[in-house]
Amino acid sequence: MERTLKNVFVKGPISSAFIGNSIAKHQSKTTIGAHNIFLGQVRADVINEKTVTAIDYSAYEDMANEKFHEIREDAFKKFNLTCMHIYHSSGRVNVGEICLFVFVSSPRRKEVFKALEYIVERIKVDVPVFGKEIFEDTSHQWKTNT
Amino acid sequence: MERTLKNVFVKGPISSAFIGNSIAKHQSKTTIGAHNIFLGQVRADVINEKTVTAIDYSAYEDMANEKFHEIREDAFKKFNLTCMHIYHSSGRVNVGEICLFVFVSSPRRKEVFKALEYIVERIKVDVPVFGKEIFEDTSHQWKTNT
Amino acid sequence: MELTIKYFGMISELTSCEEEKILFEQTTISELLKDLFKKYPDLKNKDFRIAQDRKLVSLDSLISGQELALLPPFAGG
Amino acid sequence: MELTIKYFGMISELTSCEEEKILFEQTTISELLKDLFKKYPDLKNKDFRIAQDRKLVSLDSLISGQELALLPPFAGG
Repeated sequence: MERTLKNVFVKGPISSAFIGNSIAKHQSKTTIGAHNIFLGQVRADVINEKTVTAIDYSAYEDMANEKFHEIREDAFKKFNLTCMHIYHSSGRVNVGEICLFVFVSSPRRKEVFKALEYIVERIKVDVPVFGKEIFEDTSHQWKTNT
Repeated sequence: MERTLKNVFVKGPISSAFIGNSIAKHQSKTTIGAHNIFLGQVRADVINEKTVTAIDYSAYEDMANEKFHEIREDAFKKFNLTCMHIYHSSGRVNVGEICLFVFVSSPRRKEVFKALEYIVERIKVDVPVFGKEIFEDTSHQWKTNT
Repeated sequence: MELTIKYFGMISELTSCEEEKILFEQTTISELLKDLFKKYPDLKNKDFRIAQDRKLVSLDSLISGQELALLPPFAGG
Repeated sequence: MELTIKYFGMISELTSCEEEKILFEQTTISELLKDLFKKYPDLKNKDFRIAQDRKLVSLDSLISGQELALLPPFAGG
Protein backbone atom coordinates (compact mmCIF):
# COMPACT_ATOMS: atom_id res chain seq x y z
CA MET A 1 0.00 0.00 0.00
CA GLU A 2 1.56 3.29 -1.13
CA ARG A 3 1.01 6.21 1.18
CA THR A 4 1.06 9.80 -0.01
CA LEU A 5 3.99 12.03 0.82
CA LYS A 6 3.33 13.91 4.05
CA ASN A 7 4.97 17.02 5.39
CA VAL A 8 6.65 15.89 8.59
CA PHE A 9 7.84 19.37 9.62
CA VAL A 10 6.09 21.54 12.14
CA LYS A 11 7.15 25.12 12.85
CA GLY A 12 8.81 25.39 16.27
CA PRO A 13 8.50 22.96 19.20
CA ILE A 14 6.01 20.08 19.38
CA SER A 15 3.68 20.71 22.32
CA SER A 16 2.69 18.17 24.94
CA ALA A 17 -0.96 19.00 24.17
CA PHE A 18 -0.41 18.00 20.54
CA ILE A 19 1.06 14.68 21.71
CA GLY A 20 -1.79 14.07 24.17
CA ASN A 21 -4.28 14.82 21.44
CA SER A 22 -2.55 12.46 19.06
CA ILE A 23 -2.82 9.68 21.66
CA ALA A 24 -6.53 10.42 22.18
CA LYS A 25 -7.20 10.03 18.44
CA HIS A 26 -6.04 6.41 18.60
CA GLN A 27 -8.61 5.30 21.13
CA SER A 28 -11.10 4.50 18.38
CA LYS A 29 -8.64 2.01 16.84
CA THR A 30 -9.53 -1.02 18.89
CA THR A 31 -7.17 -3.50 17.25
CA ILE A 32 -4.27 -1.61 18.85
CA GLY A 33 -2.80 -3.16 22.00
CA ALA A 34 0.47 -1.25 22.30
CA HIS A 35 1.73 2.23 21.51
CA ASN A 36 5.36 3.31 21.67
CA ILE A 37 6.35 6.96 21.53
CA PHE A 38 9.78 8.50 21.15
CA LEU A 39 10.32 12.16 21.98
CA GLY A 40 13.51 14.06 21.29
CA GLN A 41 14.00 16.97 23.67
CA VAL A 42 16.59 19.75 23.35
CA ARG A 43 19.29 19.38 26.02
CA ALA A 44 21.10 22.23 27.78
CA ASP A 45 24.48 20.76 26.86
CA VAL A 46 27.56 22.56 28.10
CA ILE A 47 30.21 22.79 25.36
CA ASN A 48 33.48 24.59 26.08
CA GLU A 49 31.86 26.19 29.12
CA LYS A 50 28.97 27.61 27.13
CA THR A 51 25.41 26.34 27.61
CA VAL A 52 23.08 25.54 24.73
CA THR A 53 19.81 27.51 25.01
CA ALA A 54 18.10 26.43 21.77
CA ILE A 55 18.56 24.55 18.52
CA ASP A 56 17.55 26.19 15.27
CA TYR A 57 16.55 23.38 12.90
CA SER A 58 16.68 23.66 9.14
CA ALA A 59 16.26 20.93 6.55
CA TYR A 60 16.37 20.09 2.90
CA GLU A 61 12.66 19.65 3.33
CA ASP A 62 11.79 18.12 -0.04
CA MET A 63 14.43 15.43 0.32
CA ALA A 64 13.72 15.00 4.04
CA ASN A 65 10.02 14.37 3.43
CA GLU A 66 10.93 11.80 0.78
CA LYS A 67 13.29 10.11 3.25
CA PHE A 68 10.67 10.12 6.01
CA HIS A 69 8.30 8.54 3.52
CA GLU A 70 10.84 5.82 2.65
CA ILE A 71 11.44 5.10 6.32
CA ARG A 72 7.70 4.90 6.92
CA GLU A 73 7.18 2.50 4.00
CA ASP A 74 10.09 0.32 5.08
CA ALA A 75 8.83 0.16 8.67
CA PHE A 76 5.34 -0.85 7.54
CA LYS A 77 6.91 -3.63 5.47
CA LYS A 78 9.19 -4.89 8.24
CA PHE A 79 6.85 -4.68 11.23
CA ASN A 80 3.20 -5.40 11.91
CA LEU A 81 2.09 -1.83 12.59
CA THR A 82 -1.40 -0.40 12.73
CA CYS A 83 -0.22 3.16 12.40
CA MET A 84 2.79 5.42 12.52
CA HIS A 85 3.26 9.17 12.83
CA ILE A 86 6.42 11.25 12.60
CA TYR A 87 6.76 14.97 13.34
CA HIS A 88 9.98 16.99 13.34
CA SER A 89 10.46 20.62 14.25
CA SER A 90 11.83 23.25 11.95
CA GLY A 91 13.06 26.60 13.25
CA ARG A 92 13.88 27.44 16.83
CA VAL A 93 13.29 24.91 19.64
CA ASN A 94 14.34 25.98 23.12
CA VAL A 95 16.01 23.79 25.69
CA GLY A 96 13.45 21.45 27.34
CA GLU A 97 11.14 21.59 24.33
CA ILE A 98 10.36 18.69 22.02
CA CYS A 99 11.78 18.57 18.48
CA LEU A 100 10.95 15.00 17.39
CA PHE A 101 7.80 12.95 17.96
CA VAL A 102 7.61 9.39 16.61
CA PHE A 103 4.50 7.37 17.41
CA VAL A 104 3.94 3.71 16.44
CA SER A 105 1.02 1.44 17.28
CA SER A 106 0.46 -2.28 16.83
CA PRO A 107 -1.72 -5.08 18.13
CA ARG A 108 1.40 -6.44 19.91
CA ARG A 109 4.10 -4.87 22.04
CA LYS A 110 7.11 -6.73 20.56
CA GLU A 111 6.48 -5.04 17.23
CA VAL A 112 6.36 -1.50 18.54
CA PHE A 113 9.68 -1.75 20.39
CA LYS A 114 11.52 -3.01 17.31
CA ALA A 115 9.77 -0.59 14.96
CA LEU A 116 10.31 2.53 17.04
CA GLU A 117 14.03 2.01 17.49
CA TYR A 118 14.40 1.20 13.79
CA ILE A 119 12.59 4.38 12.76
CA VAL A 120 14.45 6.69 15.15
CA GLU A 121 17.86 5.31 14.12
CA ARG A 122 17.00 5.71 10.44
CA ILE A 123 15.86 9.30 11.02
CA LYS A 124 19.18 10.13 12.68
CA VAL A 125 21.20 8.67 9.81
CA ASP A 126 19.15 9.24 6.66
CA VAL A 127 17.25 12.49 6.94
CA PRO A 128 18.88 15.81 5.90
CA VAL A 129 18.05 17.91 8.94
CA PHE A 130 20.57 20.40 10.32
CA GLY A 131 20.75 21.84 13.82
CA LYS A 132 22.37 25.07 14.90
CA GLU A 133 23.07 24.93 18.63
CA ILE A 134 22.67 28.44 19.98
CA PHE A 135 24.53 29.38 23.16
CA GLU A 136 23.60 31.92 25.84
CA ASP A 137 25.92 34.51 24.29
CA THR A 138 24.19 34.02 20.88
CA SER A 139 27.27 32.33 19.41
CA HIS A 140 26.55 28.97 17.83
CA GLN A 141 27.91 25.67 16.58
CA TRP A 142 26.51 23.02 14.25
CA LYS A 143 25.19 19.83 15.83
CA THR A 144 26.22 16.42 14.47
CA ASN A 145 24.42 13.17 15.22
CA THR A 146 26.48 10.50 16.97
CA MET B 1 19.66 5.73 45.91
CA GLU B 2 16.57 4.20 47.54
CA ARG B 3 13.26 5.57 46.39
CA THR B 4 10.10 5.41 48.48
CA LEU B 5 7.36 2.94 47.59
CA LYS B 6 4.83 4.56 45.28
CA ASN B 7 1.30 3.53 44.49
CA VAL B 8 1.36 2.71 40.79
CA PHE B 9 -2.38 2.04 40.48
CA VAL B 10 -4.88 4.54 39.19
CA LYS B 11 -8.62 3.91 39.26
CA GLY B 12 -9.96 3.27 35.74
CA PRO B 13 -8.31 4.23 32.43
CA ILE B 14 -5.29 6.50 32.08
CA SER B 15 -6.34 9.59 30.12
CA SER B 16 -4.41 11.12 27.23
CA ALA B 17 -4.57 14.45 29.08
CA PHE B 18 -2.76 12.87 32.04
CA ILE B 19 -0.06 11.60 29.68
CA GLY B 20 0.27 14.98 27.93
CA ASN B 21 0.55 16.66 31.30
CA SER B 22 3.20 14.22 32.42
CA ILE B 23 5.26 15.03 29.31
CA ALA B 24 4.87 18.78 29.97
CA LYS B 25 6.26 18.37 33.49
CA HIS B 26 9.55 17.11 32.06
CA GLN B 27 10.31 20.20 30.05
CA SER B 28 12.08 21.79 33.01
CA LYS B 29 14.55 18.87 33.14
CA THR B 30 17.06 20.13 30.63
CA THR B 31 19.55 17.28 30.88
CA ILE B 32 16.97 15.04 29.18
CA GLY B 33 17.48 14.41 25.48
CA ALA B 34 15.17 11.45 24.88
CA HIS B 35 11.86 10.22 26.26
CA ASN B 36 10.33 6.85 25.51
CA ILE B 37 6.73 6.06 26.39
CA PHE B 38 4.92 2.74 26.31
CA LEU B 39 1.14 2.65 26.41
CA GLY B 40 -0.91 -0.50 26.78
CA GLN B 41 -4.38 -0.16 25.24
CA VAL B 42 -7.29 -2.59 25.67
CA ARG B 43 -7.95 -4.46 22.42
CA ALA B 44 -11.35 -5.55 21.11
CA ASP B 45 -10.14 -9.13 20.72
CA VAL B 46 -12.57 -11.66 19.30
CA ILE B 47 -12.44 -14.94 21.25
CA ASN B 48 -14.78 -17.78 20.25
CA GLU B 49 -16.86 -15.30 18.27
CA LYS B 50 -17.35 -12.98 21.24
CA THR B 51 -15.80 -9.51 21.33
CA VAL B 52 -14.01 -8.10 24.36
CA THR B 53 -15.57 -4.80 25.47
CA ALA B 54 -13.50 -4.10 28.59
CA ILE B 55 -10.94 -5.53 30.98
CA ASP B 56 -11.57 -5.35 34.70
CA TYR B 57 -8.16 -5.19 36.38
CA SER B 58 -7.50 -6.33 39.92
CA ALA B 59 -4.17 -6.78 41.67
CA TYR B 60 -2.46 -7.94 44.80
CA GLU B 61 -1.69 -4.27 45.22
CA ASP B 62 0.75 -4.44 48.14
CA MET B 63 2.89 -7.02 46.41
CA ALA B 64 2.46 -5.35 43.02
CA ASN B 65 3.69 -2.00 44.33
CA GLU B 66 6.71 -3.74 45.85
CA LYS B 67 7.42 -5.43 42.51
CA PHE B 68 7.04 -2.15 40.60
CA HIS B 69 9.48 -0.65 43.07
CA GLU B 70 11.99 -3.48 42.51
CA ILE B 71 11.70 -3.09 38.74
CA ARG B 72 12.22 0.66 39.07
CA GLU B 73 15.32 0.22 41.25
CA ASP B 74 16.77 -2.40 38.92
CA ALA B 75 16.18 -0.23 35.86
CA PHE B 76 17.88 2.77 37.49
CA LYS B 77 20.86 0.55 38.26
CA LYS B 78 21.09 -0.96 34.78
CA PHE B 79 20.44 2.12 32.65
CA ASN B 80 21.41 5.77 32.71
CA LEU B 81 17.96 7.21 33.33
CA THR B 82 16.98 10.68 34.46
CA CYS B 83 13.49 9.64 35.46
CA MET B 84 10.93 6.90 35.22
CA HIS B 85 7.18 6.75 35.84
CA ILE B 86 4.84 3.78 35.83
CA TYR B 87 1.04 3.85 36.09
CA HIS B 88 -1.30 0.87 35.86
CA SER B 89 -5.08 0.87 35.88
CA SER B 90 -7.21 -0.93 38.41
CA GLY B 91 -10.91 -1.57 37.81
CA ARG B 92 -12.69 -1.34 34.49
CA VAL B 93 -10.90 -0.14 31.36
CA ASN B 94 -12.93 -0.14 28.15
CA VAL B 95 -11.68 -1.15 24.74
CA GLY B 96 -9.52 1.63 23.22
CA GLU B 97 -8.62 3.02 26.63
CA ILE B 98 -5.16 2.97 28.15
CA CYS B 99 -4.33 0.64 31.05
CA LEU B 100 -0.53 0.95 31.30
CA PHE B 101 1.70 4.01 30.99
CA VAL B 102 5.48 3.62 31.31
CA PHE B 103 7.61 6.72 30.78
CA VAL B 104 11.44 6.78 30.82
CA SER B 105 13.77 9.70 30.15
CA SER B 106 17.53 9.90 29.69
CA PRO B 107 20.16 12.19 28.27
CA ARG B 108 20.65 9.62 25.46
CA ARG B 109 18.25 7.69 23.23
CA LYS B 110 20.03 4.30 23.35
CA GLU B 111 19.32 4.09 27.07
CA VAL B 112 15.60 4.76 26.84
CA PHE B 113 14.97 2.06 24.24
CA LYS B 114 16.71 -0.62 26.29
CA ALA B 115 15.21 0.55 29.57
CA LEU B 116 11.62 0.78 28.36
CA GLU B 117 11.53 -2.70 26.87
CA TYR B 118 13.20 -4.12 29.99
CA ILE B 119 10.63 -2.48 32.28
CA VAL B 120 7.58 -3.49 30.24
CA GLU B 121 8.73 -7.12 29.96
CA ARG B 122 9.37 -7.28 33.71
CA ILE B 123 5.93 -5.83 34.44
CA LYS B 124 4.29 -8.51 32.30
CA VAL B 125 6.17 -11.31 34.07
CA ASP B 126 6.66 -10.18 37.66
CA VAL B 127 3.70 -8.10 38.76
CA PRO B 128 0.58 -9.75 40.22
CA VAL B 129 -2.10 -8.02 38.18
CA PHE B 130 -5.15 -9.91 36.95
CA GLY B 131 -7.43 -9.06 34.06
CA LYS B 132 -11.01 -10.15 33.54
CA GLU B 133 -11.90 -9.81 29.86
CA ILE B 134 -15.56 -8.87 29.67
CA PHE B 135 -17.50 -9.71 26.52
CA GLU B 136 -20.49 -7.95 24.98
CA ASP B 137 -22.89 -10.45 26.54
CA THR B 138 -21.35 -9.77 30.01
CA SER B 139 -19.73 -13.21 30.14
CA HIS B 140 -16.02 -13.15 30.85
CA GLN B 141 -12.71 -14.97 30.76
CA TRP B 142 -9.40 -14.42 32.55
CA LYS B 143 -6.58 -12.91 30.54
CA THR B 144 -3.09 -14.46 30.61
CA ASN B 145 0.07 -12.69 29.48
CA THR B 146 1.94 -14.34 26.62
CA MET C 1 -1.74 -20.07 64.61
CA GLU C 2 -3.77 -17.71 62.45
CA LEU C 3 -3.00 -16.97 58.82
CA THR C 4 -4.65 -14.73 56.27
CA ILE C 5 -5.07 -16.27 52.83
CA LYS C 6 -5.82 -14.00 49.88
CA TYR C 7 -7.35 -15.18 46.62
CA PHE C 8 -7.10 -13.31 43.34
CA GLY C 9 -8.60 -13.32 39.87
CA MET C 10 -10.05 -16.66 38.77
CA ILE C 11 -9.01 -18.22 42.09
CA SER C 12 -11.23 -15.82 44.04
CA GLU C 13 -14.14 -16.79 41.77
CA LEU C 14 -13.61 -20.40 42.72
CA THR C 15 -13.30 -19.75 46.47
CA SER C 16 -16.11 -17.17 46.40
CA CYS C 17 -14.07 -14.94 48.64
CA GLU C 18 -11.06 -12.65 48.33
CA GLU C 19 -9.62 -13.33 51.74
CA GLU C 20 -10.10 -15.63 54.69
CA LYS C 21 -8.41 -16.19 58.01
CA ILE C 22 -7.62 -19.77 58.95
CA LEU C 23 -6.17 -21.51 61.95
CA PHE C 24 -3.45 -23.91 60.88
CA GLU C 25 -0.92 -26.36 62.25
CA GLN C 26 0.88 -27.24 59.05
CA THR C 27 4.51 -26.44 58.61
CA THR C 28 4.89 -26.21 54.85
CA ILE C 29 2.93 -24.63 52.04
CA SER C 30 2.18 -28.01 50.47
CA GLU C 31 0.74 -29.30 53.74
CA LEU C 32 -1.55 -26.30 53.90
CA LEU C 33 -2.57 -26.77 50.27
CA LYS C 34 -3.85 -30.26 51.10
CA ASP C 35 -6.39 -28.65 53.42
CA LEU C 36 -7.32 -26.02 50.85
CA PHE C 37 -7.85 -28.71 48.18
CA LYS C 38 -10.27 -30.45 50.58
CA LYS C 39 -12.20 -27.23 51.03
CA TYR C 40 -12.03 -26.22 47.34
CA PRO C 41 -11.62 -29.39 45.25
CA ASP C 42 -11.53 -27.44 41.93
CA LEU C 43 -8.44 -25.61 43.08
CA LYS C 44 -6.39 -28.70 42.13
CA ASN C 45 -6.99 -28.03 38.45
CA LYS C 46 -6.01 -24.40 38.54
CA ASP C 47 -2.72 -22.82 37.60
CA PHE C 48 -1.46 -20.62 40.43
CA ARG C 49 1.63 -19.60 42.37
CA ILE C 50 1.91 -18.77 46.04
CA ALA C 51 3.27 -15.68 47.73
CA GLN C 52 4.12 -15.54 51.40
CA ASP C 53 4.26 -12.03 52.82
CA ARG C 54 4.34 -10.72 49.25
CA LYS C 55 7.22 -12.90 48.00
CA LEU C 56 6.77 -15.91 45.72
CA VAL C 57 7.61 -19.16 47.52
CA SER C 58 7.90 -22.81 46.54
CA LEU C 59 5.63 -25.58 47.79
CA ASP C 60 8.16 -26.93 50.27
CA SER C 61 8.71 -23.55 51.92
CA LEU C 62 7.99 -23.31 55.62
CA ILE C 63 5.06 -21.20 56.65
CA SER C 64 6.56 -18.35 58.60
CA GLY C 65 4.58 -15.31 57.57
CA GLN C 66 1.21 -13.78 58.29
CA GLU C 67 -0.17 -13.59 54.79
CA LEU C 68 -0.38 -16.11 51.97
CA ALA C 69 -1.73 -15.31 48.53
CA LEU C 70 -2.83 -17.64 45.72
CA LEU C 71 -1.93 -15.96 42.44
CA PRO C 72 -3.29 -17.11 39.08
CA PRO C 73 -1.38 -16.20 35.88
CA PHE C 74 -0.45 -12.54 35.67
CA ALA C 75 -2.08 -10.29 33.10
CA GLY C 76 -0.67 -6.83 33.74
CA GLY C 77 -0.12 -4.23 31.05
CA MET D 1 23.09 24.20 -18.93
CA GLU D 2 21.61 25.69 -15.80
CA LEU D 3 21.67 23.98 -12.44
CA THR D 4 20.36 24.98 -9.04
CA ILE D 5 22.74 24.36 -6.17
CA LYS D 6 21.39 24.38 -2.63
CA TYR D 7 23.51 24.88 0.47
CA PHE D 8 22.49 23.84 3.95
CA GLY D 9 23.57 24.33 7.55
CA MET D 10 27.22 25.22 8.03
CA ILE D 11 27.78 25.07 4.26
CA SER D 12 25.26 27.86 3.67
CA GLU D 13 27.12 29.98 6.25
CA LEU D 14 30.29 29.54 4.24
CA THR D 15 28.69 30.31 0.88
CA SER D 16 26.57 33.13 2.34
CA CYS D 17 23.61 31.90 0.36
CA GLU D 18 21.13 29.06 0.49
CA GLU D 19 20.75 28.59 -3.21
CA GLU D 20 22.30 29.73 -6.44
CA LYS D 21 21.83 29.00 -10.11
CA ILE D 22 24.93 28.31 -12.15
CA LEU D 23 25.71 27.65 -15.76
CA PHE D 24 27.93 24.61 -16.11
CA GLU D 25 29.64 22.46 -18.68
CA GLN D 26 31.01 19.79 -16.38
CA THR D 27 29.89 16.22 -16.69
CA THR D 28 30.55 14.83 -13.24
CA ILE D 29 29.97 16.00 -9.71
CA SER D 30 33.70 16.10 -8.98
CA GLU D 31 34.31 18.32 -12.01
CA LEU D 32 31.68 20.73 -10.76
CA LEU D 33 33.15 20.67 -7.26
CA LYS D 34 36.47 21.93 -8.65
CA ASP D 35 34.67 25.11 -9.74
CA LEU D 36 32.90 25.43 -6.40
CA PHE D 37 36.21 25.06 -4.55
CA LYS D 38 37.58 27.95 -6.61
CA LYS D 39 34.63 30.11 -5.66
CA TYR D 40 34.55 28.97 -2.00
CA PRO D 41 38.06 27.82 -1.03
CA ASP D 42 37.00 26.92 2.55
CA LEU D 43 34.56 24.38 1.20
CA LYS D 44 37.51 21.98 0.74
CA ASN D 45 37.85 21.56 4.49
CA LYS D 46 34.22 20.86 5.11
CA ASP D 47 32.51 17.53 5.60
CA PHE D 48 29.53 17.22 3.26
CA ARG D 49 27.68 14.86 0.96
CA ILE D 50 25.94 15.65 -2.30
CA ALA D 51 22.38 14.97 -3.37
CA GLN D 52 21.24 15.17 -6.97
CA ASP D 53 17.50 15.62 -7.36
CA ARG D 54 17.11 14.64 -3.69
CA LYS D 55 19.16 11.41 -3.84
CA LEU D 56 22.67 11.04 -2.44
CA VAL D 57 25.23 10.56 -5.20
CA SER D 58 28.95 9.79 -5.37
CA LEU D 59 31.59 12.17 -6.70
CA ASP D 60 31.96 10.36 -10.01
CA SER D 61 28.24 10.47 -10.76
CA LEU D 62 27.19 12.22 -13.95
CA ILE D 63 25.28 15.43 -13.59
CA SER D 64 21.87 14.66 -14.99
CA GLY D 65 19.46 16.45 -12.72
CA GLN D 66 18.20 19.95 -12.13
CA GLU D 67 19.06 20.33 -8.48
CA LEU D 68 22.21 19.62 -6.51
CA ALA D 69 22.46 20.02 -2.74
CA LEU D 70 25.53 20.16 -0.50
CA LEU D 71 24.61 18.50 2.77
CA PRO D 72 26.72 18.80 5.93
CA PRO D 73 26.39 16.13 8.67
CA PHE D 74 22.81 15.39 9.63
CA ALA D 75 21.49 16.37 13.04
CA GLY D 76 17.84 15.38 13.03
CA GLY D 77 15.92 14.27 16.10
